[in-house]
Amino acid sequence: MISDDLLPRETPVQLIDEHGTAVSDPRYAPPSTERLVEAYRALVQGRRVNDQCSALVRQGRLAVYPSSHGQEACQVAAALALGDDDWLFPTYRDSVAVIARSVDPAQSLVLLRGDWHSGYDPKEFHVAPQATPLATQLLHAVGFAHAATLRGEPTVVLAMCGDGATSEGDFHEAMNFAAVFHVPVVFFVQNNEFAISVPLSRQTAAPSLAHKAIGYGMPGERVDGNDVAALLAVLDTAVERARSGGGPSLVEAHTYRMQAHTNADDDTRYRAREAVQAWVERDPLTRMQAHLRGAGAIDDEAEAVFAAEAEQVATALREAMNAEPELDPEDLFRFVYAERTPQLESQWRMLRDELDRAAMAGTTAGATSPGATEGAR
Amino acid sequence: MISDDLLPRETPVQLIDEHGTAVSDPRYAPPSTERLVEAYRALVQGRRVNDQCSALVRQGRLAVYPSSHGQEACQVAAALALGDDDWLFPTYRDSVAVIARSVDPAQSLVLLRGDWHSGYDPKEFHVAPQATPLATQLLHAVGFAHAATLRGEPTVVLAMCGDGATSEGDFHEAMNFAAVFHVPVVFFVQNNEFAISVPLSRQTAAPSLAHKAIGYGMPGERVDGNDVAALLAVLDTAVERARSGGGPSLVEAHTYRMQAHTNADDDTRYRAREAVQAWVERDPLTRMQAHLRGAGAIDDEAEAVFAAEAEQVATALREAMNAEPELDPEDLFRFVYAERTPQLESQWRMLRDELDRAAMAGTTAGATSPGATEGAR
Amino acid sequence: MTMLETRKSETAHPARPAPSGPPAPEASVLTMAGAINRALADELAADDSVLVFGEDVGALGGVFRVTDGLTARFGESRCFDTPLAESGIVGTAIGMAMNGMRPVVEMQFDAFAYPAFEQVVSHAAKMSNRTRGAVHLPMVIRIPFGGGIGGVEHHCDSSEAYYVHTPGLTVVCPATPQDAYTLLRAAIHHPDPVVFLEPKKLYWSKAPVDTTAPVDAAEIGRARVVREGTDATIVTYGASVGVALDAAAVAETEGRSIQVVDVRTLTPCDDATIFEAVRATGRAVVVAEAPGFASVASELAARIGEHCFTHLEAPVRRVTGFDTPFAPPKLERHYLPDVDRVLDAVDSLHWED
Amino acid sequence: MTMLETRKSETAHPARPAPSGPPAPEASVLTMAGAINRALADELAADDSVLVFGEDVGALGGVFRVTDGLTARFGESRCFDTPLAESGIVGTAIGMAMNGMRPVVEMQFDAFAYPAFEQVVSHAAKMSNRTRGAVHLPMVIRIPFGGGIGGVEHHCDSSEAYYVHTPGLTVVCPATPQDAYTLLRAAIHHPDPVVFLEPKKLYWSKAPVDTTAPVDAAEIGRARVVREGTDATIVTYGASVGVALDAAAVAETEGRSIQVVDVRTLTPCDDATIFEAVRATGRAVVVAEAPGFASVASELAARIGEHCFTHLEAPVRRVTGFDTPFAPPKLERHYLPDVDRVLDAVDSLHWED
Ligand SMILES: Cc1ncc(C[n+]2csc(CCOP(=O)(O)OP(=O)(O)O)c2C)c(N)n1
Ligand SMILES: Cc1ncc(C[n+]2csc(CCOP(=O)(O)OP(=O)(O)O)c2C)c(N)n1
Ligand SMILES: [Mg+2]
Ligand SMILES: [Mg+2]
Repeated sequence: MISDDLLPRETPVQLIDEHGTAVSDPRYAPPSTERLVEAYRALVQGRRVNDQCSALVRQGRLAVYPSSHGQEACQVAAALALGDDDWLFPTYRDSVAVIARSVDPAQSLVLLRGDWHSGYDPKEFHVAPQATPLATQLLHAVGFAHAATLRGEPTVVLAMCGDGATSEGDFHEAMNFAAVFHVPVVFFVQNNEFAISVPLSRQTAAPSLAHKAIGYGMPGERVDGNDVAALLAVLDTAVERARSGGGPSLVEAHTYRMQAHTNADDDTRYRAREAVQAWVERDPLTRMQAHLRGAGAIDDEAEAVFAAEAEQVATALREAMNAEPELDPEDLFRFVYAERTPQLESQWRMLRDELDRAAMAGTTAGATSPGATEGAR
Repeated sequence: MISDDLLPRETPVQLIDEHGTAVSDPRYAPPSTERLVEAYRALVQGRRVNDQCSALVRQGRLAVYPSSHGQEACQVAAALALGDDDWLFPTYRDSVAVIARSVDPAQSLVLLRGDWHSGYDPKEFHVAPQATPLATQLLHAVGFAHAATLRGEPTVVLAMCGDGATSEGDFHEAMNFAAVFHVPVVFFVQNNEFAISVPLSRQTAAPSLAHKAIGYGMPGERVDGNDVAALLAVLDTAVERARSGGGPSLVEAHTYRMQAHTNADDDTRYRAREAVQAWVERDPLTRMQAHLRGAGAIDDEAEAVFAAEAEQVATALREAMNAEPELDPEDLFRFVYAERTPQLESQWRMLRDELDRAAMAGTTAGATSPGATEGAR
Repeated sequence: MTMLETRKSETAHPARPAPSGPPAPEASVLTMAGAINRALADELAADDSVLVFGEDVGALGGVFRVTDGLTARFGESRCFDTPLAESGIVGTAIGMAMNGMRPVVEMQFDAFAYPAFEQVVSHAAKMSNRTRGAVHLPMVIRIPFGGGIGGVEHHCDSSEAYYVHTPGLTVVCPATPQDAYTLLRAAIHHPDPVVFLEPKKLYWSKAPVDTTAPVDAAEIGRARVVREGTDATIVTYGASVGVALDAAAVAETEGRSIQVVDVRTLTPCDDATIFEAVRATGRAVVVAEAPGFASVASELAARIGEHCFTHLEAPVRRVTGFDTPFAPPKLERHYLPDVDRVLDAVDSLHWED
Repeated sequence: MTMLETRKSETAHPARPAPSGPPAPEASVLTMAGAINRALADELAADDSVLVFGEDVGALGGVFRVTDGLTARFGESRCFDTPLAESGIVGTAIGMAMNGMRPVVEMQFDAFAYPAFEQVVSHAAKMSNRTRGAVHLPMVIRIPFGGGIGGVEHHCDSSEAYYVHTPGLTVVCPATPQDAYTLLRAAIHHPDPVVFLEPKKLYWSKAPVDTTAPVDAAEIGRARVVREGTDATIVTYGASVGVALDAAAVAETEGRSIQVVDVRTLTPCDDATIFEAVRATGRAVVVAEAPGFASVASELAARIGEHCFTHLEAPVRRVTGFDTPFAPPKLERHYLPDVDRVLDAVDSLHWED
């Protein structure tokens, strides 16, 4: 019966266990050691970026940061599973994946810093803008892949979302459109057990999120989300299936959000410290480190190189975030339409006039606070 | 593994085959002959109502009618599976089910006749207004059932939708909310193979619609939608599960839309006559008739009684539809809010004033055609 | 359900010539539905990246037959049916537009576009702005809108206010077969998302349509005076243009000269044409089917009030749908702005002064 | 993502006394968030059919802490988290209201209410009308709205125009902690669906709140003059009320006496109070954060223009958000109507005449 192929396994695919020991799997061969070293390097960098960003928030240089600390294996695998011409459709939490797709970290943080709504050119990096409205980007991913298919291009699209986002109607519609049109999309759900404060048990009563796949006629797979080897193996397979005309699939990664939803969140209100603590042992970095050390693939020297590289990225990021970019208020009107409408032109003239008057009155450029107002008038 | 219980069978449950022969089933006992006779009687009436309504459309007495001709077994079973205190949440195509819940046929047709948006008091019959925006009513059903559960009432809610409607986001959200809150709802999908012109294969790539259930953690079942015995058995079980705290379930009935989507539709554009013809043999009425005749449960006399009853209903319906009810334009303003707002009051005054002037000018009540205008001024 | 009273409407709405001058010799007489079909076909033929999809647009040709024959002519990959999910339709159209296509999607009826609201408002409207213009979305969302066809609940909404209020959208509404053709082609060429509102009531209205003129991007954003007049100006769009013209004809018999402006593009608004027209007469009535509160009619009245203040002899009057849900078929004639109601509004324009 | 700059806002918005007279002796000083929390608690305590649900409203107490402590006090069955699906939240609330409950649901941010749009517009707004009043839906949809908190994209929309344009909805917007308390209780008692818009910027503004007065249903639909003045009238609501009062204070130092009307209920609109206020001064400015095109501000301007025409010395001016997507945090100060912009509008009211 067809459905059996579509159901996920009872336990998530794992290729390297929590102690770094390889586990053999009947279906998935482990990635090459070379690839794992590359992944580990990206993990180290991803962790460093996450922690740097959290620090920047504490210092007030970044408005908000939804950290993927603890989920770096998912982030890295999502980026590495794709070829250069493939596209990634990430969410607000996927900055590390975006950076791993070689977007400049500072550009990737433009949204969270508050300078603009997105900071990189999607077409340059083949990375869609990080999506905030949950699950909406999954449909964009499906349409994007559909367009590629219609033109006969081999593009594969990997679309990310969280466990909470699977409850949205758009998740359903995206899965269904993808399956009906048989388009090359890999739906990659990072099940980190929480949607802000809401635990998975309040999100679904399903045996697993991957069990949703059969309802669309696509295969679902579950994978240890803190095992970058397993993630790479499973995502590689899914990407390969998609590329070779095998259609979409759903991959659910079991991981855990180690920090609060964002810096603004207080996760002590809804989860016990011990629950979080239990996942420290499953950390994706220490596990891969132990494995690669055990395999003799990395040594102190290699680690020092990786750490130094990561530190460089962090330093560059810090510096970029400490510089205060000159923002142009006219930008508010520049990109709403390809051609500025007469209404927007006149609204900009009004603002420019205000700014000119404020400048003449010696106040700083920009609309002014009530106190400064009187002077300006 | 839990999931096995949640998957539907490979073939739909059938208790009486196309020739009227009983088929034994490992899980579902056949309903009592008494119940089947009652169902047959309702089938005869439902068919008569469907055909009467189609005739009324041809005669211009009804604006539009989406017929459930061929789907009467589903309609009847949905109504009979519920107790008096249970609630039905039907769609535009489910007039026969609504009538089988003892709503006056003429009242049930108010929407389709164009007099008002709905014609019966939902609270009197425990039937929600027939829903037009697809899948939206499924959420109402879930909330309704949730409220009952919170108050400790034993209400079960049966919510209907078509195969096409399962593609909407609201279907997904309703299934998920129902499962997470474990509420007593039976989702009853009439898979009639078409959503207007779009065939099932364009709606889903899933092995069956019932395979969606496992993705929410509820059981899914498939049933022959033209076998009222199987439908009753399966729906009874689902209703009983819901009532006894077993939570929601999804029942997919395999049936066929024998006529065009509505009278306004031209189904020759998208399906072959032979495809339709093939389903004539699976007609829900002839099958049950053969079965009950074979079992000696009905005879010519009983059939004549049923036919006469159905004819009475049709006659009453015809008469009601031929009478032109007096519609009150003030109704436009009466029910928008519990208390009429000052704005609506002044808008009504404007309309009333127009009507008064038109009446004085001797034209018929109501806003007037351009020709009549001049006279009225 | 799909309520198709095409037969009814076919006769109810007399042909009215396209207001853009005398038809070219090449012009053929088309219904508005036919003109839209022709525009789609011409764009599908001209540009491989144009795609048409939605519910029942394939074999059936759409419930209004607007896409009739397109799948047969251009194949399943250019014009196709989707699963029944409007957010899915608009959301995937966004993805297609991100990837070089020019999707033209159909919402079956206005109220059935609401499930797509988040995709329209939070993405279609904002993607260009979000990406600093790096990602434009050249897509068209066709929405049959308005009443006048005896449709049941949810089949006659006038939802334009929701779209015009949303920055980033361009909202277009033709009132003639010619404009339907001209504006739809321009909309498909437009670099930004266009909500293209098709007055259902006019689908079977007929007029000569010139399909030979080159596509003119500037047609979007251009209002048009469709009847000259000196005493008062009616500003309107869509199916109400016909009502306004009928009212103007009646007013003429009463000695009043009424100018009629067809707005054509709701956003961006052609202030210049509208203000000039109103200033010339000093009196204005805005007519639209939608509920009046916070509507396009409100905006037109407010702008005219603000920018033509010193020219106005009377308050700007609005004739709109009531602030109630759309009427059931049998009461719809009371709901829709009609000639009488427009004339009453004209009468109220402080003529005694 | 959830962008919570509560610390920032906490200090930015000085307390402003409730305009409804001197606080009763029982009044305690509450933030607006606290006042809403109190109203919810008081209603949960008073009426078993009141339920509170939405995303993160349970253990977390909502991302703005508005539902803080309600689950602990009233239990999981009275205040609970739902799966993450807004159409699901509103759709099930409709079903609950059909079955005797009075659900109060929270949309986490304004833009995240859009997935529920169809349920709001096609059902919540129309159920009573559809059923000839047989089925009323006493439900409240709470939506934190507007900017001023440095929120990123999708977290600062002002979406009121979409709701006020929809017949069947009642739309309420408090500007003070007292009104938040008073109006929310009235909204929960209201027989029809109420969209309750909570200005995010004011969540941490503090003022004395009297929680002892009996619930007064008539508070809904009642505007209020919150500052007397004789030269011009500012008509506004929500967070802009504070801007208007600040502008009026500055104007006073310049010798101009500005009246300020807080509309409080956007639909139904309290024409009587608004028109009386405008007629008294002969000049009007409407202030609101939302993009101006086809907005609440348009409606107010259009109505005032129509009904106060002969009293107006100058065109009604609108000070609104630009017709662009909401600005990113670092540019938001340019986007939002501020004191200067309001004063410029006042300056333009033809004083030379
Ligand atoms: C449509 C929509 N509703 C609500 C929100 C507010 N919100 C932001 S993140 C979030 C939780 C998301 O959880 P999940 O999908 O599991 O992703 P995670 O944050 O765990 O990565 C919520 C409710 C949103 N961004 N979009
Ligand atoms: C949200 C929404 N979108 C579109 C429509 C228009 N429409 C009415 S019926 C229909 C097909 C429904 O198919 P299905 O769910 O299979 O039910 P059936 O008509 O076969 O009973 C469509 C597209 C609608 N009513 N609601
Ligand atoms: Mg999560
Ligand atoms: Mg169907």
